[in-house]
Amino acid sequence: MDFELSSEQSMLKDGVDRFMAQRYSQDARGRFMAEPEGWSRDNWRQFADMGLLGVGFDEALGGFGGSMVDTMIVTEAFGQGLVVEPYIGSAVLAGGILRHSEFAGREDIVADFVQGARILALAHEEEGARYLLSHVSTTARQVGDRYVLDGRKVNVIAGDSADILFVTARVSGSVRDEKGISIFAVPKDHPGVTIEPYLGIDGSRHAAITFAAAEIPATAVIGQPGHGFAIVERAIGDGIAAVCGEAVGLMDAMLKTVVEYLKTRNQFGGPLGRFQALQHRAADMYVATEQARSMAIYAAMMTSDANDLERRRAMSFAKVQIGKSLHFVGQQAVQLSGGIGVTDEYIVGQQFKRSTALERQFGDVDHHLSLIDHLDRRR
Amino acid sequence: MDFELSSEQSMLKDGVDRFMAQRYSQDARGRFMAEPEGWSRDNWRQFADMGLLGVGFDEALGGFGGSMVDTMIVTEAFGQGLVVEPYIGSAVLAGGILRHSEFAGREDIVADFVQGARILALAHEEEGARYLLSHVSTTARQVGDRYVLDGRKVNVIAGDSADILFVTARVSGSVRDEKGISIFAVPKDHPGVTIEPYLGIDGSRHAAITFAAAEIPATAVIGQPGHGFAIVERAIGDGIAAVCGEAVGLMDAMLKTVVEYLKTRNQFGGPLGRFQALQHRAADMYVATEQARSMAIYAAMMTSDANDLERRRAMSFAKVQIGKSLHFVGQQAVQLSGGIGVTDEYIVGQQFKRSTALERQFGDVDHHLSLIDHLDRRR
Amino acid sequence: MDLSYTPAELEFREEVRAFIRDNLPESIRAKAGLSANYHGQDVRTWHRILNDRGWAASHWPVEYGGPGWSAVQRYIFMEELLQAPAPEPLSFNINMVGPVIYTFGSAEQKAHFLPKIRSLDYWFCQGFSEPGAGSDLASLRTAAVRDGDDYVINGQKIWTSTAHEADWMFCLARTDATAKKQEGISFILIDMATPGITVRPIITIDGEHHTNEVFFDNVRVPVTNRVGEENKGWDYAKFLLGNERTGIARVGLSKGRLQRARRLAELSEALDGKLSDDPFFRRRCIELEIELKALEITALRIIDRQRKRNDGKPDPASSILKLRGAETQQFSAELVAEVAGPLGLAQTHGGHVPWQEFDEADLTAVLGAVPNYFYSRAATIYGGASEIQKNIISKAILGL
Amino acid sequence: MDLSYTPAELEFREEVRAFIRDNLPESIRAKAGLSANYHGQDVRTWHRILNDRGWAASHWPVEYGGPGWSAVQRYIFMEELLQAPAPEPLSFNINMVGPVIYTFGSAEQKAHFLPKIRSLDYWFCQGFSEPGAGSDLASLRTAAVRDGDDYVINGQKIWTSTAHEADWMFCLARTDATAKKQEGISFILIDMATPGITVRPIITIDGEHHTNEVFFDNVRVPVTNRVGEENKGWDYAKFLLGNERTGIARVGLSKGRLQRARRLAELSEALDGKLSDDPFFRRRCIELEIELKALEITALRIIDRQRKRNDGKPDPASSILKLRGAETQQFSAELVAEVAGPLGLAQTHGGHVPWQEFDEADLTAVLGAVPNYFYSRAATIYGGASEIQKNIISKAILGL
Repeated sequence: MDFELSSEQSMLKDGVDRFMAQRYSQDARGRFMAEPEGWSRDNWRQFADMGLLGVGFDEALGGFGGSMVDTMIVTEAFGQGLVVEPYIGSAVLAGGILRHSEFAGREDIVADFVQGARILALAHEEEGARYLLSHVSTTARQVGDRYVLDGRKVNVIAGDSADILFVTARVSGSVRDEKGISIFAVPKDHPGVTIEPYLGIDGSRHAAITFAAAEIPATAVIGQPGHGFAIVERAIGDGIAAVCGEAVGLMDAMLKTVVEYLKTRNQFGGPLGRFQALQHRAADMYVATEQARSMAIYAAMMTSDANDLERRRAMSFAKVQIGKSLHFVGQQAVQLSGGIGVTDEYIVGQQFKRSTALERQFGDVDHHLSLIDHLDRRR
Repeated sequence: MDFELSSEQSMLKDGVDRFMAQRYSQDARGRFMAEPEGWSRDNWRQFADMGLLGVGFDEALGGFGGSMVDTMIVTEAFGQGLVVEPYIGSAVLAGGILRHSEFAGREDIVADFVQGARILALAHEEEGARYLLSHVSTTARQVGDRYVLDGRKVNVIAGDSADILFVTARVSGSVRDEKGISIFAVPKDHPGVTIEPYLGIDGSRHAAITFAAAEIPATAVIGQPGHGFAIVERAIGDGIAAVCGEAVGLMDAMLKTVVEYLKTRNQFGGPLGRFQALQHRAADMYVATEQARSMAIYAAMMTSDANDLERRRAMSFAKVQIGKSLHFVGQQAVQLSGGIGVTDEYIVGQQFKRSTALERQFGDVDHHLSLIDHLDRRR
Repeated sequence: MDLSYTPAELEFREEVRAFIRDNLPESIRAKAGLSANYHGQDVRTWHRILNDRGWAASHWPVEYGGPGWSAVQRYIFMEELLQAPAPEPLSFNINMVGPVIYTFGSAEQKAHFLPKIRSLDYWFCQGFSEPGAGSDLASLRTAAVRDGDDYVINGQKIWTSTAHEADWMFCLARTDATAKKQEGISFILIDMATPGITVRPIITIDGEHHTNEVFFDNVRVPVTNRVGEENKGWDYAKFLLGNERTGIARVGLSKGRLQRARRLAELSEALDGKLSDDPFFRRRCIELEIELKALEITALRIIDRQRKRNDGKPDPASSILKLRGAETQQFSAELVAEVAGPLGLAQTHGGHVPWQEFDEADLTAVLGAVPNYFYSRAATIYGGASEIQKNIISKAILGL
Repeated sequence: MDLSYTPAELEFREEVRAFIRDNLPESIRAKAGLSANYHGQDVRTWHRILNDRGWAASHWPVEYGGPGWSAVQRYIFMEELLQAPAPEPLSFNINMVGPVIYTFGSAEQKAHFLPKIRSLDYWFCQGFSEPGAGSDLASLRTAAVRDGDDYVINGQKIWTSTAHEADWMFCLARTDATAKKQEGISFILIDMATPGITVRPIITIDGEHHTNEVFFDNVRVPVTNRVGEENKGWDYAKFLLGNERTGIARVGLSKGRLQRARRLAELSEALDGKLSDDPFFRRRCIELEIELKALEITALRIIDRQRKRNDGKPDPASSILKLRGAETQQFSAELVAEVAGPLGLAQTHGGHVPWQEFDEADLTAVLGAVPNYFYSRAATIYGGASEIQKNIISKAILGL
């Protein structure tokens, strides 16, 4: 057992931290969000230059052979600075589809992605799914050597920026079955595909994507037709671990901001931080953050576990702890900041919105607790 | 709407409070518990003299025509002083069987009870019931003009002191059915009835009562045979309201003890009470107690509601709030008392044990939340 | 002791319900409950409808246009508005500045201001908080310096809700720079059209414009606009903050949100069927319902006690209502936001929102949910933060 | 970074498990986990079995009889004991007084005491707390006055756990009455058989005799029994309290209780079938399991960090372990008590208990449940109350 970062990992961390310190002030972040896609292509190129885009891929695939711990190092730093670039959506989620499947041309896509030459997106979530991974009502009807896709995907990260969309659609079974889901690689600007970008509550960019009799060649199917669920589940598992890292960074940043505020804000004749009730609240935030950090590490380790049941259970364990910690730390960060905490301008407000989004991403606490119980009844 | 006590109620309250102040020091309580029955017959006579035993009965029945609010005035004062006499068990629970049924000889029993001449007990709970009121596995087999009772009752308050036991037994149906339960009035020392007293975790006296082919005349049935559940449910409803009153008195007393302790205990160079984290905890205890007081009033009012569903729902509402408040106030009373709080001798330890027993009496928070949901699905 | 409403009280409740049902404009009803605050024009419209009925100033003495209601009637009225939901009469006017003027103001002030305050011809905002003085109000620094028949005011206020709608402000300003903290403060009415006043919006976490900063640069206000004695403003502010606090639990608001959560859950899929059948969701609703029942009775008990004491002083027990009331408002807002689930993650203000599955009414209900939750976090901060309420309870009630 | 145990560590865990399985006496196993504390004789018996195996003093240097384990091995060993459950080696001896003696004691003290401490020939108790000095330890008043080659000790200690079992006490006493609070205190070993010592039992809330008051009336102790320098006792006490704190989360204890709750729930009827099928019970178990997983990893992280820092100073982050560890111990004890339900309401000590339905093993499991819950409340009070832990975190880690 060893919790120390390797020297490569320390270098990676130093590099990302340096990038964040130099590039990602709150003002700069505002400018990135104001760019046409809601994030900065220039930053993305720097990610490529720093090797961040290849962290998640094996060397055999053209990546840098990092483990999920490496990805977590990146997302933790990104969480501290509220990065708006679609790193998790593109490198981890869509990247997860590449990592956990095999198909012709995969290496080329990875190579392009690692260099920053292509943006990828996973179009999976649907309106009625409410966190259930196997909910796919988008249909793929086979007609000769083509599939005809009909349906609608929402909350697609980088959906309007992506060069390639990985789209899940149902080839058989009913809406919530795990069996019968296929994944299709659909290029940008494909006929029958309409992409509508919109902003999330945290200011992040999403898209709704509609498929109206969109014809996709059968060669675009990733993995075995009808067996896409296992691939998506692994990709989302990676996404959970990455989001856990982001959440820990975010909580670190919230706690730091709040502690600084308590030390410097004077009320009733002295700094707020001398009030024991507020000190204890800050201590509770620290404990919640550290418990979350432990579970983020656990999630990162367990993404590579080959036992489906144990791996999924571990991911849900992590998401529950992270969700509870985010909930408490986020709400208390606002409370301890007082009036300024509920303004749109102050960093804590931005952080709280992001923490609320992260609480829900890939399923909230209630969902994952129910999921664990479902899995336990299967054990 | 009016929350003021009537002048009669104020007199009643003054009388009980005076009795408690004069008679019920912690030392005296220890002596009462050391008496052969675990409580003081002398106190019981004083209850009779003060009219407390008749508070719950209509004038037509030979009582003093009080409402459940009057009973609550008594139990609240009793809760403050940790009274060990079986007032709720005898006057409220067994009394409730008398109040909510009609049978020959009822007036005589009430008259005797009000004068303190007879002790009554309700023998209903069974080992496997786990709070479910309709759980009755004790059987009553009709043989001619007699019933033969077999089974076992537990947690019977005043079971070893009672002159008359009101016993529930099943004449038909399966163990958890609401239909098929009869109530029998069984005199003390009846053949086939074995009474084993024991102490509860809070030092209160209970009995287990075994019926082994005990023959009871059919004339001893109370109400319609097989329709006893409705009567028991009303009696337990009264019991819940009375326990809510006791709980509020108990919480008042715990809060008072703790606040006094915080004011007088010196640590780190001054009274503990100057620490804001402890002040806020005490404030939370106060809020929990006041919310409980509101729900105790609600329970007292709703005991007379004729709509079964609404009444049962209200009783469960009250028990949930009271249970949560007891849980918090009891645990925090111990915590804020520090080391002395976990000793057997200190009053807070005694209060905490009683509060733990009250949390469970007639069902804990989980049970009543589930029950409300059951009732709501019926509405 | 009797917890139930009298027949007369029940009849009154029916009258209020019927009035709201028949008179609340459809345009306001459609928005009702979806956003954290109503738009200014909605408040004006509805306030005036209530005023025409004689109901705008529910606890004012009859001589100033109050309806002569009992405390219980006032409580019923407010709860029915919140639960409808419909806008409340403007609190700054009715609960705050009005009572200060009819209790401490001059005859001229009463005659001029009270009718316009009641009818909302004058919309008042509150100029209390300052950047350096949040919960610690008494350390405020905005100065009003006497110059002939005027005060010349310089300084800055913050968290001035509705300053952008308001015609007037009631303001605390320091009139004696040498006095101790709470002394030397006066209570002054300021016409917002006076030169030298700048209002700068503060956008809150829900993306809305509820509140403002207000800057005073040599603003001249006639001394006759001071209410009561010079340097006694702190007493009037305490009176104002303690006045009519039994409504602060806003039980009706939370009840309305609970209804909305339950309705919305019927439209949402959970892991095993509808969310409305999920045992955890159901239990959470029941727990909130129980909390609200307890809070409602606690509020009624405090009203009853105040009625009997009748000394006009704030009851420290009303801190329970602010404390638990704010928490249940937050909890209920959070419940709606959780039901909204991933569909709540899209921004509602300004942007295009691409949801299609729900019909329009349900859709709108989902979409306000998360911003409402965001803004609900202010409930435990504004108007005496929860930490302040606990200080009050531990000191004024428990004597710690 | 690698969270998994190495093959060698896994092998070690198997070795520990097997040893416990094969060597824990059946009489101790039967009581295991049912009462909050083991009886003295059980602790002696098992401690000596472990000592014979060379495992009693797991983190002592090899030269004093330690097994030479890594921090991870020590953690595994403790967790296996707690989860078995089996008694731990006596903490007063092994974690507390032993390290003080081998770090600060004289050559004679090391030679005489360490073997007897390790073998439990000497059972030590801790004389720190006093009636006027609970969490505020430094204000203690028990005095040790120099008289020739002796100290004459007068005063009183409280919360002296196992004083009624102990042969010796390590005691803090004031050797300089004029010095400031933390100064002027010495660390003294006292033979409990010395004339003038009175031990008075304190019965705790679970009805058991765990702890005591100890009175000193002119108790003469040779000066050679002082450890380290005179008036430096506070430093040794701080060393002692900070030593080997990673085990304080007692995750294994809570895991064992969680297992017990789940097993017991299979025997209990709830509203709809077995309690073990009740969704709320199941969820509560899962939530505890998650909390324990997080706590376990946090403990391992802190061990890892201490190993790397290797400066022997207490890590303030270990306050997390005491804080959350105590809370989860309480929560798990509470869970068992709630499962016991109404059957848990009968007293278990001294009285006749009339339950019949369960078989004997299950019955016993039910019956200890509520007293265990009662005594578990001490976990957030003793050994640095939760409030003290939060003070430490906010000051030493957050700098508030």
